[in-house]
Amino acid sequence: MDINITKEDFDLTKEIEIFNQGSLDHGAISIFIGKVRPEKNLQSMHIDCYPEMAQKKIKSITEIARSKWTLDNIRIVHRYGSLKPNDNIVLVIIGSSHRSDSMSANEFIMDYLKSSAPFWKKEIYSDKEIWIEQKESDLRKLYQWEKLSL
Amino acid sequence: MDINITKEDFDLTKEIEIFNQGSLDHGAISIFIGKVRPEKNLQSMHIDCYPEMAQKKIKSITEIARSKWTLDNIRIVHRYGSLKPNDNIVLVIIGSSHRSDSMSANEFIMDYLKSSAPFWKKEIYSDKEIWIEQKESDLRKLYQWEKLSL
Amino acid sequence: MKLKYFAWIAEIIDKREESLEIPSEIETIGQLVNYLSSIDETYKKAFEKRKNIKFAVNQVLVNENELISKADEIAFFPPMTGG
Amino acid sequence: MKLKYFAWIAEIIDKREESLEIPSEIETIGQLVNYLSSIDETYKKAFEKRKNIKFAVNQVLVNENELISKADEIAFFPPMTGG
Repeated sequence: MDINITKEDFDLTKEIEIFNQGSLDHGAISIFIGKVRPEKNLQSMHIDCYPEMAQKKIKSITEIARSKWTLDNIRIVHRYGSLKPNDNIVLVIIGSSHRSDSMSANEFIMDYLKSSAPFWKKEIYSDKEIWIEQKESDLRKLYQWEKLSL
Repeated sequence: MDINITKEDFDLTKEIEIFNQGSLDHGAISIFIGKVRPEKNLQSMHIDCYPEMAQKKIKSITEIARSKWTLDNIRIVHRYGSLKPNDNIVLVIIGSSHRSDSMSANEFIMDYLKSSAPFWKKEIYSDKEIWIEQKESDLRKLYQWEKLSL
Repeated sequence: MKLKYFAWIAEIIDKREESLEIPSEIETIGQLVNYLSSIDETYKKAFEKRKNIKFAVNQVLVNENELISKADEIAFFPPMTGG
Repeated sequence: MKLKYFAWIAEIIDKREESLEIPSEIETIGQLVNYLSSIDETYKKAFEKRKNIKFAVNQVLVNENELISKADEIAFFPPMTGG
Protein backbone atom coordinates (compact mmCIF):
# COMPACT_ATOMS: atom_id res chain seq x y z
CA MET A 1 0.00 0.00 0.00
CA ASP A 2 1.28 3.41 -0.91
CA ILE A 3 -0.06 6.85 -0.07
CA ASN A 4 1.46 9.91 -1.63
CA ILE A 5 0.43 13.40 -0.46
CA THR A 6 2.21 15.75 -2.80
CA LYS A 7 2.27 19.06 -4.63
CA GLU A 8 3.63 17.34 -7.74
CA ASP A 9 1.49 16.16 -10.63
CA PHE A 10 1.22 12.42 -11.24
CA ASP A 11 1.61 10.50 -14.44
CA LEU A 12 -0.88 7.66 -14.75
CA THR A 13 1.49 5.41 -16.69
CA LYS A 14 4.22 5.70 -14.07
CA GLU A 15 1.76 5.25 -11.25
CA ILE A 16 0.42 2.07 -12.84
CA GLU A 17 3.99 0.82 -13.27
CA ILE A 18 4.73 1.37 -9.59
CA PHE A 19 1.39 -0.21 -8.74
CA ASN A 20 2.14 -3.29 -10.83
CA GLN A 21 5.51 -3.73 -9.12
CA GLY A 22 3.58 -4.29 -5.90
CA SER A 23 1.71 -7.27 -7.33
CA LEU A 24 0.47 -8.68 -10.58
CA ASP A 25 -1.94 -11.11 -9.05
CA HIS A 26 -5.10 -9.18 -9.65
CA GLY A 27 -7.74 -9.87 -12.24
CA ALA A 28 -9.39 -6.50 -11.65
CA ILE A 29 -7.99 -3.00 -11.38
CA SER A 30 -10.17 0.00 -10.71
CA ILE A 31 -8.79 3.48 -11.12
CA PHE A 32 -10.33 6.78 -10.21
CA ILE A 33 -8.92 10.15 -11.25
CA GLY A 34 -10.35 13.36 -9.85
CA LYS A 35 -9.50 16.59 -11.65
CA VAL A 36 -10.16 20.28 -11.26
CA ARG A 37 -13.47 20.73 -13.04
CA PRO A 38 -13.20 23.61 -15.52
CA GLU A 39 -15.97 25.80 -14.10
CA LYS A 40 -16.76 29.01 -15.91
CA ASN A 41 -14.22 31.76 -15.10
CA LEU A 42 -12.34 29.54 -12.67
CA GLN A 43 -8.70 30.65 -12.71
CA SER A 44 -7.23 28.15 -10.30
CA MET A 45 -7.97 25.95 -7.33
CA HIS A 46 -5.98 26.11 -4.16
CA ILE A 47 -5.95 22.97 -2.02
CA ASP A 48 -4.87 23.34 1.58
CA CYS A 49 -3.72 20.21 3.36
CA TYR A 50 -2.57 18.90 6.74
CA PRO A 51 -0.11 16.36 5.34
CA GLU A 52 0.77 14.41 8.51
CA MET A 53 -2.89 13.92 9.39
CA ALA A 54 -3.80 13.16 5.76
CA GLN A 55 -1.26 10.35 5.71
CA LYS A 56 -2.66 8.82 8.91
CA LYS A 57 -6.28 9.31 7.91
CA ILE A 58 -5.93 7.84 4.42
CA LYS A 59 -4.04 4.89 5.87
CA SER A 60 -6.92 4.24 8.25
CA ILE A 61 -9.48 4.57 5.43
CA THR A 62 -7.61 1.98 3.35
CA GLU A 63 -7.40 -0.35 6.35
CA ILE A 64 -11.17 -0.17 6.78
CA ALA A 65 -11.57 -0.86 3.05
CA ARG A 66 -9.32 -3.91 3.41
CA SER A 67 -11.48 -5.22 6.22
CA LYS A 68 -14.59 -4.90 4.05
CA TRP A 69 -13.34 -6.28 0.74
CA THR A 70 -10.67 -8.65 -0.56
CA LEU A 71 -8.07 -6.31 -2.02
CA ASP A 72 -4.55 -6.63 -3.34
CA ASN A 73 -2.52 -3.48 -3.54
CA ILE A 74 -3.78 0.05 -3.25
CA ARG A 75 -2.10 3.22 -4.46
CA ILE A 76 -3.37 6.68 -3.59
CA VAL A 77 -2.03 10.06 -4.68
CA HIS A 78 -3.63 13.29 -3.44
CA ARG A 79 -2.24 16.64 -4.51
CA TYR A 80 -2.39 19.98 -2.75
CA GLY A 81 -1.21 23.49 -3.55
CA SER A 82 -2.24 25.60 -6.52
CA LEU A 83 -3.89 23.78 -9.41
CA LYS A 84 -5.33 24.84 -12.76
CA PRO A 85 -8.57 23.71 -14.41
CA ASN A 86 -8.22 20.12 -15.69
CA ASP A 87 -5.21 19.47 -13.44
CA ASN A 88 -5.17 16.16 -11.61
CA ILE A 89 -6.17 16.23 -7.94
CA VAL A 90 -6.49 12.65 -6.81
CA LEU A 91 -5.70 9.14 -7.99
CA VAL A 92 -6.91 5.89 -6.43
CA ILE A 93 -5.79 2.56 -7.90
CA ILE A 94 -7.06 -0.69 -6.40
CA GLY A 95 -6.25 -4.24 -7.44
CA SER A 96 -8.38 -7.21 -6.49
CA SER A 97 -9.25 -10.66 -7.71
CA HIS A 98 -12.84 -9.51 -8.05
CA ARG A 99 -14.11 -6.54 -9.98
CA SER A 100 -16.90 -5.63 -7.59
CA ASP A 101 -14.45 -5.58 -4.66
CA SER A 102 -12.06 -3.24 -6.45
CA MET A 103 -14.89 -0.98 -7.61
CA SER A 104 -16.74 -0.79 -4.31
CA ALA A 105 -13.51 -0.18 -2.39
CA ASN A 106 -12.60 2.61 -4.81
CA GLU A 107 -15.94 4.31 -4.27
CA PHE A 108 -15.65 3.86 -0.49
CA ILE A 109 -12.14 5.33 -0.39
CA MET A 110 -13.11 8.29 -2.58
CA ASP A 111 -16.18 9.01 -0.45
CA TYR A 112 -14.08 9.07 2.73
CA LEU A 113 -11.19 10.96 1.10
CA LYS A 114 -13.67 13.63 0.14
CA SER A 115 -15.27 14.26 3.50
CA SER A 116 -12.90 12.95 6.14
CA ALA A 117 -9.33 13.46 4.93
CA PRO A 118 -7.85 16.88 5.85
CA PHE A 119 -7.92 18.73 2.52
CA TRP A 120 -9.72 21.99 1.80
CA LYS A 121 -10.45 23.43 -1.61
CA LYS A 122 -10.63 27.09 -2.52
CA GLU A 123 -11.84 28.22 -5.94
CA ILE A 124 -10.08 31.30 -7.24
CA TYR A 125 -11.90 33.54 -9.72
CA SER A 126 -10.67 36.86 -11.09
CA ASP A 127 -12.98 38.75 -8.73
CA LYS A 128 -13.40 36.44 -5.75
CA GLU A 129 -12.11 33.44 -3.80
CA ILE A 130 -14.48 30.83 -2.43
CA TRP A 131 -13.68 28.12 0.10
CA ILE A 132 -15.79 25.17 -0.97
CA GLU A 133 -18.23 24.02 1.68
CA GLN A 134 -18.78 20.41 2.62
CA LYS A 135 -21.84 19.09 0.83
CA GLU A 136 -24.72 17.45 2.63
CA SER A 137 -24.84 14.91 -0.22
CA ASP A 138 -21.20 13.92 0.40
CA LEU A 139 -21.85 13.41 4.11
CA ARG A 140 -24.90 11.32 3.28
CA LYS A 141 -22.61 8.95 1.38
CA LEU A 142 -20.61 8.32 4.53
CA TYR A 143 -23.81 7.65 6.50
CA GLN A 144 -24.81 5.17 3.79
CA TRP A 145 -21.54 3.26 4.17
CA GLU A 146 -21.87 3.31 7.96
CA LYS A 147 -25.43 2.03 7.74
CA LEU A 148 -24.21 -0.78 5.47
CA SER A 149 -21.65 -1.88 8.06
CA LEU A 150 -24.13 -2.18 10.93
CA MET B 1 -18.15 7.24 -27.53
CA ASP B 2 -15.85 4.58 -28.81
CA ILE B 3 -16.13 0.81 -28.68
CA ASN B 4 -13.24 -1.34 -29.80
CA ILE B 5 -13.65 -5.13 -30.11
CA THR B 6 -10.19 -6.39 -30.93
CA LYS B 7 -7.61 -9.15 -30.70
CA GLU B 8 -4.89 -6.57 -30.04
CA ASP B 9 -3.65 -5.58 -26.62
CA PHE B 10 -4.35 -2.06 -25.42
CA ASP B 11 -2.01 0.44 -23.86
CA LEU B 12 -3.63 2.42 -21.08
CA THR B 13 -1.63 5.58 -21.78
CA LYS B 14 -2.65 5.64 -25.43
CA GLU B 15 -6.25 4.83 -24.60
CA ILE B 16 -6.38 7.70 -22.11
CA GLU B 17 -4.87 10.01 -24.74
CA ILE B 18 -7.57 9.05 -27.24
CA PHE B 19 -10.16 9.39 -24.51
CA ASN B 20 -8.97 12.89 -23.60
CA GLN B 21 -9.16 13.98 -27.24
CA GLY B 22 -12.89 13.35 -27.01
CA SER B 23 -13.34 15.84 -24.19
CA LEU B 24 -11.46 17.39 -21.32
CA ASP B 25 -14.50 18.70 -19.55
CA HIS B 26 -14.75 16.04 -16.89
CA GLY B 27 -13.83 16.38 -13.26
CA ALA B 28 -14.03 12.63 -12.72
CA ILE B 29 -12.64 9.71 -14.67
CA SER B 30 -13.24 6.13 -13.64
CA ILE B 31 -11.28 3.35 -15.27
CA PHE B 32 -11.73 -0.38 -14.97
CA ILE B 33 -9.26 -2.93 -16.30
CA GLY B 34 -10.10 -6.62 -16.30
CA LYS B 35 -7.24 -9.07 -16.77
CA VAL B 36 -6.78 -12.82 -17.06
CA ARG B 37 -6.52 -13.89 -13.42
CA PRO B 38 -3.41 -16.07 -12.99
CA GLU B 39 -5.14 -19.21 -11.70
CA LYS B 40 -2.96 -22.15 -10.74
CA ASN B 41 -1.79 -24.11 -13.82
CA LEU B 42 -3.74 -21.89 -16.18
CA GLN B 43 -1.86 -21.82 -19.49
CA SER B 44 -4.05 -19.50 -21.46
CA MET B 45 -7.55 -18.17 -21.86
CA HIS B 46 -9.41 -18.30 -25.13
CA ILE B 47 -12.15 -15.73 -25.61
CA ASP B 48 -14.67 -16.40 -28.34
CA CYS B 49 -16.65 -13.44 -29.63
CA TYR B 50 -19.47 -12.47 -31.99
CA PRO B 51 -17.99 -9.10 -32.97
CA GLU B 52 -20.90 -7.56 -34.89
CA MET B 53 -23.33 -8.36 -32.11
CA ALA B 54 -20.83 -7.27 -29.43
CA GLN B 55 -20.54 -3.87 -31.06
CA LYS B 56 -24.34 -3.42 -31.12
CA LYS B 57 -24.87 -4.77 -27.63
CA ILE B 58 -22.15 -2.67 -25.99
CA LYS B 59 -23.47 0.39 -27.77
CA SER B 60 -26.90 -0.27 -26.33
CA ILE B 61 -25.45 -0.84 -22.83
CA THR B 62 -23.67 2.52 -22.96
CA GLU B 63 -26.84 4.22 -24.17
CA ILE B 64 -28.73 2.86 -21.18
CA ALA B 65 -25.90 4.06 -18.92
CA ARG B 66 -26.16 7.52 -20.47
CA SER B 67 -29.86 7.61 -19.75
CA LYS B 68 -29.23 6.78 -16.08
CA TRP B 69 -26.26 9.03 -15.30
CA THR B 70 -24.73 12.27 -16.54
CA LEU B 71 -21.70 11.11 -18.50
CA ASP B 72 -19.18 12.70 -20.81
CA ASN B 73 -17.23 10.39 -23.05
CA ILE B 74 -16.97 6.64 -22.75
CA ARG B 75 -14.27 4.38 -24.17
CA ILE B 76 -14.54 0.60 -24.11
CA VAL B 77 -12.05 -1.97 -25.36
CA HIS B 78 -12.82 -5.70 -25.15
CA ARG B 79 -10.33 -8.24 -26.44
CA TYR B 80 -10.91 -11.73 -27.77
CA GLY B 81 -8.68 -14.54 -29.03
CA SER B 82 -5.95 -16.30 -27.09
CA LEU B 83 -4.70 -14.54 -23.95
CA LYS B 84 -2.10 -15.38 -21.32
CA PRO B 85 -2.39 -14.99 -17.54
CA ASN B 86 -2.20 -11.28 -16.58
CA ASP B 87 -3.07 -10.18 -20.12
CA ASN B 88 -5.60 -7.39 -20.43
CA ILE B 89 -9.15 -8.41 -21.34
CA VAL B 90 -11.32 -5.36 -20.96
CA LEU B 91 -11.01 -1.62 -20.45
CA VAL B 92 -13.80 0.80 -19.57
CA ILE B 93 -13.06 4.53 -19.22
CA ILE B 94 -15.85 6.92 -18.26
CA GLY B 95 -15.67 10.67 -17.82
CA SER B 96 -18.25 12.66 -15.93
CA SER B 97 -18.59 15.86 -13.98
CA HIS B 98 -19.47 13.77 -10.95
CA ARG B 99 -17.46 10.96 -9.46
CA SER B 100 -20.40 8.87 -8.37
CA ASP B 101 -21.89 9.01 -11.88
CA SER B 102 -18.66 7.85 -13.50
CA MET B 103 -18.17 5.09 -10.92
CA SER B 104 -21.73 3.77 -10.96
CA ALA B 105 -21.83 3.81 -14.75
CA ASN B 106 -18.56 1.90 -14.87
CA GLU B 107 -19.92 -0.79 -12.58
CA PHE B 108 -23.17 -0.95 -14.56
CA ILE B 109 -21.36 -1.30 -17.88
CA MET B 110 -19.00 -3.98 -16.54
CA ASP B 111 -21.91 -5.94 -15.05
CA TYR B 112 -23.74 -5.95 -18.40
CA LEU B 113 -20.58 -6.57 -20.44
CA LYS B 114 -20.00 -9.65 -18.33
CA SER B 115 -23.37 -11.30 -18.69
CA SER B 116 -25.03 -9.84 -21.74
CA ALA B 117 -22.34 -9.06 -24.33
CA PRO B 118 -21.50 -11.97 -26.67
CA PHE B 119 -18.14 -13.15 -25.33
CA TRP B 120 -17.31 -16.60 -24.04
CA LYS B 121 -14.25 -17.57 -22.03
CA LYS B 122 -12.46 -20.89 -22.10
CA GLU B 123 -9.71 -21.70 -19.62
CA ILE B 124 -6.93 -23.82 -21.05
CA TYR B 125 -4.90 -26.03 -18.70
CA SER B 126 -2.23 -28.55 -19.71
CA ASP B 127 -4.68 -31.43 -19.21
CA LYS B 128 -8.09 -29.89 -19.86
CA GLU B 129 -10.09 -27.06 -21.37
CA ILE B 130 -13.05 -25.56 -19.53
CA TRP B 131 -15.69 -23.23 -20.94
CA ILE B 132 -16.53 -20.91 -18.06
CA GLU B 133 -20.18 -21.02 -17.05
CA GLN B 134 -22.28 -17.98 -16.38
CA LYS B 135 -22.42 -17.32 -12.66
CA GLU B 136 -25.65 -16.95 -10.76
CA SER B 137 -24.00 -14.10 -8.82
CA ASP B 138 -23.30 -12.21 -12.06
CA LEU B 139 -26.89 -12.58 -13.19
CA ARG B 140 -28.08 -11.39 -9.79
CA LYS B 141 -26.18 -8.13 -10.40
CA LEU B 142 -28.26 -7.51 -13.53
CA TYR B 143 -31.48 -8.19 -11.63
CA GLN B 144 -30.32 -5.67 -9.01
CA TRP B 145 -29.83 -2.98 -11.66
CA GLU B 146 -33.21 -3.78 -13.20
CA LYS B 147 -34.88 -3.61 -9.80
CA LEU B 148 -33.27 -0.20 -9.26
CA SER B 149 -34.75 1.12 -12.49
CA LEU B 150 -38.33 0.15 -11.68
CA MET C 1 -30.04 -18.86 -44.16
CA LYS C 2 -26.79 -17.91 -42.51
CA LEU C 3 -26.10 -19.78 -39.28
CA LYS C 4 -23.39 -18.91 -36.75
CA TYR C 5 -22.17 -20.96 -33.79
CA PHE C 6 -20.04 -19.89 -30.85
CA ALA C 7 -18.10 -21.35 -27.90
CA TRP C 8 -18.77 -25.04 -27.17
CA ILE C 9 -21.62 -25.15 -29.67
CA ALA C 10 -19.18 -24.29 -32.47
CA GLU C 11 -16.82 -26.96 -31.11
CA ILE C 12 -19.46 -29.69 -31.20
CA ILE C 13 -20.78 -28.74 -34.64
CA ASP C 14 -17.15 -28.18 -35.71
CA LYS C 15 -18.11 -25.10 -37.72
CA ARG C 16 -18.27 -21.42 -36.87
CA GLU C 17 -20.75 -20.62 -39.59
CA GLU C 18 -22.54 -22.06 -42.59
CA SER C 19 -25.26 -21.25 -45.09
CA LEU C 20 -28.15 -23.73 -45.21
CA GLU C 21 -31.32 -24.07 -47.26
CA ILE C 22 -34.08 -24.39 -44.70
CA PRO C 23 -37.56 -25.75 -45.64
CA SER C 24 -40.06 -22.92 -45.86
CA GLU C 25 -42.33 -24.45 -43.18
CA ILE C 26 -39.68 -23.65 -40.55
CA GLU C 27 -40.90 -20.36 -39.19
CA THR C 28 -39.37 -19.93 -35.72
CA ILE C 29 -35.99 -20.44 -34.06
CA GLY C 30 -37.44 -23.29 -31.99
CA GLN C 31 -38.60 -25.06 -35.16
CA LEU C 32 -35.17 -24.47 -36.72
CA VAL C 33 -33.44 -26.11 -33.74
CA ASN C 34 -35.80 -29.10 -33.97
CA TYR C 35 -35.26 -29.36 -37.71
CA LEU C 36 -31.45 -29.25 -37.46
CA SER C 37 -31.50 -31.80 -34.63
CA SER C 38 -33.59 -34.13 -36.81
CA ILE C 39 -31.27 -34.09 -39.83
CA ASP C 40 -27.95 -34.71 -38.11
CA GLU C 41 -26.67 -36.26 -34.88
CA THR C 42 -24.08 -33.49 -34.50
CA TYR C 43 -26.71 -30.74 -34.31
CA LYS C 44 -28.76 -32.97 -32.04
CA LYS C 45 -25.83 -33.23 -29.68
CA ALA C 46 -25.05 -29.52 -29.86
CA PHE C 47 -28.64 -28.51 -29.12
CA GLU C 48 -29.31 -31.19 -26.51
CA LYS C 49 -29.12 -28.83 -23.52
CA ARG C 50 -31.65 -26.46 -25.01
CA LYS C 51 -31.94 -24.46 -21.79
CA ASN C 52 -28.24 -23.57 -22.06
CA ILE C 53 -28.54 -22.13 -25.53
CA LYS C 54 -29.29 -18.57 -26.48
CA PHE C 55 -30.31 -17.29 -29.91
CA ALA C 56 -29.75 -14.10 -31.82
CA VAL C 57 -31.41 -13.02 -35.05
CA ASN C 58 -29.42 -10.38 -36.91
CA GLN C 59 -27.30 -9.78 -33.81
CA VAL C 60 -30.22 -9.26 -31.47
CA LEU C 61 -31.01 -11.68 -28.66
CA VAL C 62 -34.39 -13.35 -29.13
CA ASN C 63 -36.36 -16.26 -27.71
CA GLU C 64 -37.38 -19.55 -29.34
CA ASN C 65 -40.61 -18.14 -30.73
CA GLU C 66 -38.91 -15.51 -32.84
CA LEU C 67 -39.96 -15.65 -36.48
CA ILE C 68 -37.10 -16.10 -38.94
CA SER C 69 -36.67 -15.68 -42.67
CA LYS C 70 -34.17 -16.65 -45.36
CA ALA C 71 -32.22 -13.40 -45.23
CA ASP C 72 -31.58 -13.61 -41.50
CA GLU C 73 -28.33 -14.30 -39.74
CA ILE C 74 -29.12 -16.72 -36.92
CA ALA C 75 -26.63 -17.28 -34.10
CA PHE C 76 -26.51 -20.02 -31.46
CA PHE C 77 -24.41 -19.65 -28.31
CA PRO C 78 -24.25 -20.43 -24.59
CA PRO C 79 -24.88 -17.80 -21.89
CA MET C 80 -22.29 -15.02 -22.11
CA THR C 81 -19.21 -14.91 -19.89
CA GLY C 82 -17.17 -11.92 -21.03
CA GLY C 83 -15.86 -8.90 -19.17
CA MET D 1 1.50 23.99 22.82
CA LYS D 2 1.76 23.74 19.05
CA LEU D 3 -1.27 25.12 17.24
CA LYS D 4 -2.06 24.66 13.55
CA TYR D 5 -4.68 26.39 11.43
CA PHE D 6 -6.01 25.50 8.00
CA ALA D 7 -8.15 26.91 5.19
CA TRP D 8 -10.14 30.05 6.05
CA ILE D 9 -9.23 29.76 9.73
CA ALA D 10 -5.56 30.16 8.81
CA GLU D 11 -6.52 33.11 6.63
CA ILE D 12 -8.37 34.92 9.42
CA ILE D 13 -5.67 34.26 12.03
CA ASP D 14 -3.09 35.00 9.33
CA LYS D 15 -0.85 32.19 10.56
CA ARG D 16 -0.55 28.54 9.63
CA GLU D 17 0.98 27.55 12.93
CA GLU D 18 2.38 28.90 16.16
CA SER D 19 3.63 27.78 19.57
CA LEU D 20 1.80 29.27 22.53
CA GLU D 21 2.11 29.04 26.30
CA ILE D 22 -1.33 28.06 27.52
CA PRO D 23 -2.40 28.49 31.19
CA SER D 24 -2.42 25.12 32.94
CA GLU D 25 -6.12 25.42 33.88
CA ILE D 26 -7.03 24.98 30.18
CA GLU D 27 -7.74 21.28 30.00
CA THR D 28 -9.94 20.70 26.93
CA ILE D 29 -10.12 21.89 23.33
CA GLY D 30 -13.34 23.73 24.09
CA GLN D 31 -11.62 25.65 26.91
CA LEU D 32 -8.68 26.40 24.62
CA VAL D 33 -10.98 27.89 21.99
CA ASN D 34 -12.67 30.06 24.65
CA TYR D 35 -9.30 31.12 26.03
CA LEU D 36 -7.90 32.09 22.61
CA SER D 37 -11.09 33.96 21.75
CA SER D 38 -10.78 35.93 25.01
CA ILE D 39 -7.20 37.12 24.47
CA ASP D 40 -7.49 38.38 20.92
CA GLU D 41 -10.19 39.62 18.55
CA THR D 42 -8.61 37.71 15.65
CA TYR D 43 -9.05 34.34 17.32
CA LYS D 44 -12.53 35.40 18.37
CA LYS D 45 -13.40 36.09 14.76
CA ALA D 46 -11.81 32.86 13.53
CA PHE D 47 -13.65 30.72 16.08
CA GLU D 48 -16.98 32.57 15.86
CA LYS D 49 -18.77 29.90 13.85
CA ARG D 50 -17.87 27.18 16.31
CA LYS D 51 -20.14 24.62 14.65
CA ASN D 52 -18.10 24.92 11.45
CA ILE D 53 -14.80 24.11 13.13
CA LYS D 54 -13.24 20.74 13.59
CA PHE D 55 -10.36 19.84 15.90
CA ALA D 56 -7.53 17.36 15.77
CA VAL D 57 -5.13 16.45 18.56
CA ASN D 58 -1.92 14.90 17.28
CA GLN D 59 -3.50 14.39 13.85
CA VAL D 60 -6.59 12.61 15.16
CA LEU D 61 -10.04 14.14 14.89
CA VAL D 62 -11.56 14.81 18.33
CA ASN D 63 -14.47 16.71 19.85
CA GLU D 64 -14.46 19.78 22.09
CA ASN D 65 -14.22 17.78 25.28
CA GLU D 66 -10.92 16.17 24.37
CA LEU D 67 -8.25 16.65 27.06
CA ILE D 68 -5.09 18.35 25.84
CA SER D 69 -1.58 18.76 27.23
CA LYS D 70 1.50 20.90 26.53
CA ALA D 71 3.17 18.39 24.23
CA ASP D 72 0.16 18.10 21.92
CA GLU D 73 -0.20 19.39 18.40
CA ILE D 74 -3.65 20.93 18.14
CA ALA D 75 -5.20 21.67 14.75
CA PHE D 76 -8.23 23.79 13.86
CA PHE D 77 -9.94 23.52 10.50
CA PRO D 78 -13.29 23.64 8.70
CA PRO D 79 -15.10 20.48 7.46
CA MET D 80 -13.00 18.68 4.86
CA THR D 81 -13.58 19.09 1.13
CA GLY D 82 -10.85 17.08 -0.59
CA GLY D 83 -11.01 14.31 -3.15
